[in-house]
Amino acid sequence: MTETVDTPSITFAEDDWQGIGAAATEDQALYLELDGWEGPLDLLLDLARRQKVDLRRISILELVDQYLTYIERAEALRLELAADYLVMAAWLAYLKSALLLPREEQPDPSPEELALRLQLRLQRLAAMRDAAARLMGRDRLGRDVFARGAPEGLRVDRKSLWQCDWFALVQAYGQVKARTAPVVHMVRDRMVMTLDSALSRVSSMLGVNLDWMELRDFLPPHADPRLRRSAMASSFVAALELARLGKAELQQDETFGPLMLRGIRA
Amino acid sequence: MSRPDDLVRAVEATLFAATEPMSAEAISVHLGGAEVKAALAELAEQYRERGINLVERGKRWHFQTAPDLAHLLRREREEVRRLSRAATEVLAIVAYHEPVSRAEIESIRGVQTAKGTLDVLMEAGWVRIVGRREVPGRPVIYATTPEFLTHFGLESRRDLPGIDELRAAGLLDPVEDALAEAMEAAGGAEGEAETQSGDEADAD
Amino acid sequence: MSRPDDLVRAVEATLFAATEPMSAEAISVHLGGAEVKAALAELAEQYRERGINLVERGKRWHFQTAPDLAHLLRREREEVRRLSRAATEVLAIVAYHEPVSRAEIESIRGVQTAKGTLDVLMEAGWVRIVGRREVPGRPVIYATTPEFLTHFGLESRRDLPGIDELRAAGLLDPVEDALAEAMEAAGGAEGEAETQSGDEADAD
Repeated sequence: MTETVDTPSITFAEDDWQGIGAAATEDQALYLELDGWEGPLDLLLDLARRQKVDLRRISILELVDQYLTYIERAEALRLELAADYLVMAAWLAYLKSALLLPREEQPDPSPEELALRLQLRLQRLAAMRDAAARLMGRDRLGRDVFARGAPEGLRVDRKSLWQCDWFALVQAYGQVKARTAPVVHMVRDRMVMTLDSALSRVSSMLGVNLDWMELRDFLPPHADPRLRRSAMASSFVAALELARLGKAELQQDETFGPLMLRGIRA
Repeated sequence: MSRPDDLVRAVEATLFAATEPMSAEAISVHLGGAEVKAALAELAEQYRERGINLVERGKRWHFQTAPDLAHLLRREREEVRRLSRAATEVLAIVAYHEPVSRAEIESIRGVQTAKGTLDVLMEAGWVRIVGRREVPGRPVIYATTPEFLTHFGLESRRDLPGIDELRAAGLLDPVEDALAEAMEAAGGAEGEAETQSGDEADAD
Repeated sequence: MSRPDDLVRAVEATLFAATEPMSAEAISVHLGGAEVKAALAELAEQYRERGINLVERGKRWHFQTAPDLAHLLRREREEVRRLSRAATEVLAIVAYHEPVSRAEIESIRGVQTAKGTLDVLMEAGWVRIVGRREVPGRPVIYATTPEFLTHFGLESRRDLPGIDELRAAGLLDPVEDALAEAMEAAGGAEGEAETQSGDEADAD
């Protein structure tokens, strides 16, 4: 084990982590638990811990070799490996070859940087795993310390103090009355020709003329346009009525064409 | 304050965490057969004048709030709340037409009235049930209370303005819904807002 | 124990009866606005060595049994949920790094975090969403809750085990920051981070 100084760090003591693989000393047992790792970083951390050195002094080359060996053997045992384990294996193989290259042929980023990055990630994961273990080991409420079993409870009864004033009250009543009062529709005074006057006008005009006449010719001449509309409607109904009574006949050659009207002599 | 001995501490913690009062025997069993009577007596004495007491009831022990502090367990908080528009309308109808049944209120308002609305008015102390109408179904009939008159500063119900006066004051003019709502919103801004939209919403 | 003054008794009774931890402010409101900080400090001291203690967790106070009595009380009470390893790791990462996004959690763990993992922690009431990070995608960010502090017996996040050391060692900084620093310090030669040396962590 590495020489340690008097500051905290993130290495694992051998007995402080009961995670997967801790008891698996035989390779075989380890492989069968490959599923148990949460991804390649997890497996790498476990392997790193087996080097039993401070994570900051770990041999990345050795770690890479161990990882690649495991993956190879897992493949030999025909264990199905998740893709990310294989991706990591390929990347580590690349890292290894780069680390072994002569210095002047090194690519960018440098293999040292890549190795350091991996190391830093392992340190951080280890730190959090350690922190989690320490957190779980605290005196936890409901497990180690207990709250009162049967608290009486504090009840706060909210009592409403209702507010309303005179005006609001009276206004509300006014609104109810206004809303529910019977509605009266005022119809504006309009110039109209009643059906009765149209009937007498049309029938008297038919009496003096036996030729076909267009309905329009029965309307009062020079009438106000509004009266004219009313007269047209009334005269049309009057014409229908006269036809029904057998006093007139109607003819229209085309839709919307002029409506022709002729009296029938009794 | 000195540290109590371990047995006293154990009994104290056990009773504190227990969900039910425990007999001395049950505590003893829980603590591996220790003799706990003396510890219970000591604890009871230590807690005698505190905000919580250790008491024995029917041979079973438990902690409870000191009797003189029982009022702390249940407090009332008063909140000023403005009456909703629906409730105000119902109150006005009761005031103008009393005694009146709920069905009559609804026919005057022209909308259904939630049961809760009348409850609110009764909770406020302004409306009460004064009997039943002797018609089929014997519906309950409501009227206003003396507190209602007091709150609204009225000598009697006759002080309420009549229809003609309301008309003269413009209070019978139809108010656009939007305007009514705007007034409602503006009024509701002060105090606890009773959010509602439209006539059917009732105070809960 | 001697008879405490009335305010101390009232605070004592209130916290004893409360079903949830209470902040000093909430206690004060419950007691009609009394200044309770001194009373809380006095109570905490009075209960320091007893079988039950008054503790502050995330600015909220509650009574709980003394930790050294755990063995007496634990028995039939395995109510605490068992967290998966993934969930404990995620919880630790959130607690030590908060506020933190899911992507940041995943970059530390090196694996995707199952949807259920954060849900479990949120359901337990220990983690909550506290907003969004103002970066592209506006990811949701997570942090711990007062209930987390209560459950794990932490007065505040500063009490998280080893957090000062982790921070000093740069282990709570992103890899990128540490990388830049280390490359600079070591000239990129050995790839050895000479930030802080350390010894074995003693996690028990």
